[in-house]
Amino acid sequence: MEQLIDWAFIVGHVNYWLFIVLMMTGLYVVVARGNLVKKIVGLNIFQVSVFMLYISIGKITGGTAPIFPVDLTGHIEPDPSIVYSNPLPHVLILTAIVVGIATTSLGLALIVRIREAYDTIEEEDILKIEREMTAEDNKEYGAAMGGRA
Amino acid sequence: MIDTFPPFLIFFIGAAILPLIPQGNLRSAISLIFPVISAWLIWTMPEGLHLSMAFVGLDITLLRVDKLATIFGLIFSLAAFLSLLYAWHVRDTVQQVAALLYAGSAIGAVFAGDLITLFFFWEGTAIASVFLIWARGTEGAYHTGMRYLIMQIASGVILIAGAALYFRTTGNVEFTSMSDLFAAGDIGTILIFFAFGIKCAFPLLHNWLQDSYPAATITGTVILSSFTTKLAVYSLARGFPGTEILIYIGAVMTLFPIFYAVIENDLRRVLAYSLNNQLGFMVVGVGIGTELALNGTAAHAFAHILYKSLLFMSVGAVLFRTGTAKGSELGGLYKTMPLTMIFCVVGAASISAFPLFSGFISKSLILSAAAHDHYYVIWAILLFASAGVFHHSGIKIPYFVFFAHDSGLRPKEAPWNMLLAMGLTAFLCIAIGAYPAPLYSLLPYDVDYVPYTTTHVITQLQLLFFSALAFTVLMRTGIYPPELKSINLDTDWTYRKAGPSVIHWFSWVIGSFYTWLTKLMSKTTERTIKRLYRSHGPEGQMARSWPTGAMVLSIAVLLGATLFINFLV
Amino acid sequence: MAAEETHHVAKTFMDHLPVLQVVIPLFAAPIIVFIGKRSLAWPIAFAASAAAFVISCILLIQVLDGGFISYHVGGWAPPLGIEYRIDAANALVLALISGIGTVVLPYAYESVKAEIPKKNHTLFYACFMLCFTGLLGMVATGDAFNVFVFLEISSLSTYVLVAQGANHNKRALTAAYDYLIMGTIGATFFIIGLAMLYMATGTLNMADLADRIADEGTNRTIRAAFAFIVVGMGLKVAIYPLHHWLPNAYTFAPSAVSVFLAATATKAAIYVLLRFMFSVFNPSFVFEEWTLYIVFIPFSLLAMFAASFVAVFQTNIKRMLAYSSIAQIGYMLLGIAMLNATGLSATLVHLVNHGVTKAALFMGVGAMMLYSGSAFFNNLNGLGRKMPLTGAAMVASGLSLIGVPGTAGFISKWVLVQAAFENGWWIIAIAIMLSSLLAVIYVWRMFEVLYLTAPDPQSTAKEAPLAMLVPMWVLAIACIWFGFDTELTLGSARVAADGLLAGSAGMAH
Amino acid sequence: MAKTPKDDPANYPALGRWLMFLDKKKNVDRIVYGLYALCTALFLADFLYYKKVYLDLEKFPGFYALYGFFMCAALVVCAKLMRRYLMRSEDYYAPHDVEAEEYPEDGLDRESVND
Repeated sequence: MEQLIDWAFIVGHVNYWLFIVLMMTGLYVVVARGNLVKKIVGLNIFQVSVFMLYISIGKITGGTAPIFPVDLTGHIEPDPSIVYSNPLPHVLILTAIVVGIATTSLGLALIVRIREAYDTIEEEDILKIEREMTAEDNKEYGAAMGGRA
Repeated sequence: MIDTFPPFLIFFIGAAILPLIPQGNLRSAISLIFPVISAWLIWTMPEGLHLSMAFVGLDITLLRVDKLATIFGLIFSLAAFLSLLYAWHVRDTVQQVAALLYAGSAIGAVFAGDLITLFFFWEGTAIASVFLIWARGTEGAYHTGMRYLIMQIASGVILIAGAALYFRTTGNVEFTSMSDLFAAGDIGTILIFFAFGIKCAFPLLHNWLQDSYPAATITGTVILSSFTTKLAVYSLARGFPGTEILIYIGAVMTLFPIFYAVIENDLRRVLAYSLNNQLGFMVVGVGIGTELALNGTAAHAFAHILYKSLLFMSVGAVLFRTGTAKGSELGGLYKTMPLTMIFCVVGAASISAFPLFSGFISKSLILSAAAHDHYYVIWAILLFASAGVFHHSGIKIPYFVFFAHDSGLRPKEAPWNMLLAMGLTAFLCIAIGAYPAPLYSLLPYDVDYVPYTTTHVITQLQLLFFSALAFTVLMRTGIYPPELKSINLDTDWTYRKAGPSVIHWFSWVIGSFYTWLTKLMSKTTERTIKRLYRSHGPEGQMARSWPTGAMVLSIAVLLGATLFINFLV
Repeated sequence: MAAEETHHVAKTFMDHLPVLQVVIPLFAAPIIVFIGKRSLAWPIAFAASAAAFVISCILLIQVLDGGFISYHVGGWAPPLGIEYRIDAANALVLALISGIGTVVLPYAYESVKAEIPKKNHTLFYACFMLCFTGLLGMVATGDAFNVFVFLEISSLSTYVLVAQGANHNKRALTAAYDYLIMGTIGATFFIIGLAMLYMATGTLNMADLADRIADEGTNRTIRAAFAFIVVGMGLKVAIYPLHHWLPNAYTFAPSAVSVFLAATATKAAIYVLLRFMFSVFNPSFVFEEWTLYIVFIPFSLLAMFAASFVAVFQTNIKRMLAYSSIAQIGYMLLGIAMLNATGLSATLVHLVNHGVTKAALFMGVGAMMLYSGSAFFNNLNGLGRKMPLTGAAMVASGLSLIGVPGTAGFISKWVLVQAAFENGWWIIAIAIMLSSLLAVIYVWRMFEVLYLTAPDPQSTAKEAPLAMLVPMWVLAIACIWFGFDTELTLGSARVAADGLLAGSAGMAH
Repeated sequence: MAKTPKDDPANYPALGRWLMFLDKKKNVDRIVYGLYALCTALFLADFLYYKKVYLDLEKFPGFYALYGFFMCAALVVCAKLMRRYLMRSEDYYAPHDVEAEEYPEDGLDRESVND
């Protein structure tokens, strides 16, 4: 390769780069943010990156919407010169989008319940409460088991 | 169909229906039926392989009938009958069911045509028999039972491991002679040998026997003494005939227990040691492996089960009436328990191989086989062991229980069922000794051995009476060690004392090292310790729920690793 | 339901079975919600799951000779249309899932009454049906994307089911939340993998994928796809470092849900993993072998020991069982990593045996929790004596968990050890035995608590209700039964393993 | 020895009463002398018949007799020496070890001792 940087390769794969950036951003938010809602947001970004990946791979250069021209009688006239985009990934990702919405809403509903139960949606506080619960259980029930095994 | 009905199933069916019958004489009577049916089934079963099937891709044969299996099956049924008669008075469902399951498993193992079936029954005998120990209900019996169970289960685990390897080598699990493979150093067969060895109480593996038999209930000991070790002898005779190392193992087995038996105070333990010694004779017979020797092993096992049960029964009857089986606390019982005394003497005469008693016509087969194959040193050891047996089982047991100094105990004679069981057994001991032809006809190979020759009778009498002379002289001169309230160390010391103390020592060393280390660390950084506690404490890292982020991170890391591997190769 | 036109001239009811067993519970869920009557919810759910069980049994019998059934949904021929493809491997898993579902429902009837507020009962059963549908669907389908859809159906409903435990302990909520985040990421990884496969081959039908990958050989896209799919599905399987969602989810979920999840959820995921590794990708690919050797073996060994040790030290019996599940999953992955027919059949047979065993154990704990209120060992003291039948069922299944001969657990471990020997992996075989010893310790602790400690004098415990006892004993007897009669489990597992190892050839049309 | 009804020889079984002659020192001595005589006779018998044996060693007159006597004596002496090293109190392993425990009362049928 004579060039140090293959610009054509980079520009030609821009949809993949964006996908990777979005995916990493999403994952990072899930990992780094302690707020449960923010985690859900991160998860959303992560999922959206996948939607983008799917949509972009269905696209064919110069392709048009995959709708066959139909004349008034309903007869299909296929024209081999027309290039169509691949509809399948788009259809698939519709399903994934629905799944994503369901996940988000369920996650948010859970957060509401967690807020009611723990009075916080900061993961650190929740973990602290849970550790205290574990420690209490351990104090109450641990002794009997400690001596054995 | 009926002629191939597996005899062990009779016992299992019996164990299932026995608890449904009201406790009492009726139940005891019904329990006696099962060994009779089993013996009849065994007697009528045609030779050959029956009930073969495929299991997990292995060829399994539930019933393999030949003469070697039949003689063991018959004596096991007979022993079960006598023991159950002896235990007529017992009103404990656990013991009754355990006894039937135990006898059934032993008989099932004897007829097992493959190692997998053998394994199932092998463990069956272990699990069923431990309840006979636990049934005594004391804390000591519980711990002893645990130790016994561990040894027995270990033997089974080793057996199944060996069977798996054997299957890898040969492609089948047929239970047949493995002597050639063993001689070639095949690891699977060595494991199987070892498993048999544990159950057969090889030297250094023997201690479970002396540990557990005296701990069981009165009737439990009688039942225990019949099956487990003889099953092991059968397995050795089946799997390793003619394996030379067995001769030396057997010789050592005959030898060392007699020393222990002389100084042991608990008479049931004395009998356990002499049981070990008698097993040695059989193991030597298996090791020689000639037709004469294997006949000797089978005949000796047959005779041995009877007279050993008889001895355990008579000591058990004394224990039943007096609450002790210690030589130091017994004596002079002949006045009130004369019948028990006579039966005990019959058992003693049989184990000592007096002419006209059963030991005489079985033990001599093995001694002759040893001499015939030019194992002179072994022969001399066996001869010494025979004299020694007479010494501790033949003289010591009856003498210290029924004669010696008067202990002042005046117990009632044993109950009728015990007397009947002992009487029947004693009758069989004498009948076999006086007229050995029927027993010889049961043996796996044809017999052309004549036990009653002038030379044999006179030399045997010389050996025995001069041993008695030695006893008398030593007794009268006061050299003979008195019966003392004590126990003697045996190999169980290694795991009951040495093991724990070594572990204690180690834990002390490691513990103090750890304390030293933590102290050192606390001096350097208190923070490190806090962190250590947090990760290793009761709510330690391994068991704690991770924050979600950390979980996700672990996914990412694993994905990275997998991708890396995939692109690398 | 339109039928496929070309292959079958006359469509009979029997021909629709592959799809019916997924569709019946799928429709049961909305029906339960629309009818909305609490009294009818349970009967409908039970009828649907029983129907699914019957269908899966019929299917299993049909494919036991090593053949397969291909069903074209909506009459669209594959690879474009969605195909349901039943062979011995997934018929076995289908039978397990639908069987456990059918057995769990009678149990749930009592346990749900005790643990979940009345107003939620209808929705609980609807969710249960959805979860059931999802698991059946992801196993039955032959279309890779369809796997994802059903995976999400089952996962979403599982999160809801786990969260129902909040009534009892609020930590169920965070457990469900964690599970949701992890599950979504796993599933998303899985569809990223699918996207890559689609990019490389242009198809999503598994059989077609297999053919094309076999034709084209490997490239980076396919390798990356493999990694994403393995890790994504591995998360659902709870492969060792990805297991952190599992203990909390199993511990805090309602008893009936714990039973169902422990017996089926991870098992269905393992099946999908198997399907992709052996049918779609070719196991002779070097990268796949290396992934198995470098990732699977160390982690499954780690799981077998680390998780078992954690189980030994637990104070809560449900948590102990959860960690033991992680360890047992280690065995199954090990069987896969052996890459031979014996190992694969060990995995499949352990999948069924462990499912049955764990379900019985969780049922026993759930029944005891009715009286003890918690699953901490201290609160279960002596309950085995007060609830003899429940206790006995737990002993039987506990022995199976250890792998005592004569129980189902022994069969799978025996086959697994045989597989290790076949490869000459002595150390692995020894490791399997050693880790079984750890199982002895934690199961023994359970026995000790149940039988050898004195019961609390104030305890009001009595024998569990019949509706709980019968399912428990059905499973406990199955634990013993499968230890002796191995024709059904090991037999079909062998057929299935041979089919899977035949690779893409087994998927050919 | 306490003279309780149970100790009364009249209450012994007939066989036991008959065996009471063993209580007398004189009778025991007689038995012992009988044993000496029997041993001498057996020793001498070795010269009176054709010994059919495998080993030359066995042909030695009175081989079995001497072997039996000396080996047994050696056995007892060795065992007695072993006691020095092996003997421990009954509580050696544990205070409730099997040997040290009384036999459980309910496992006994002792009515004859106490009444």
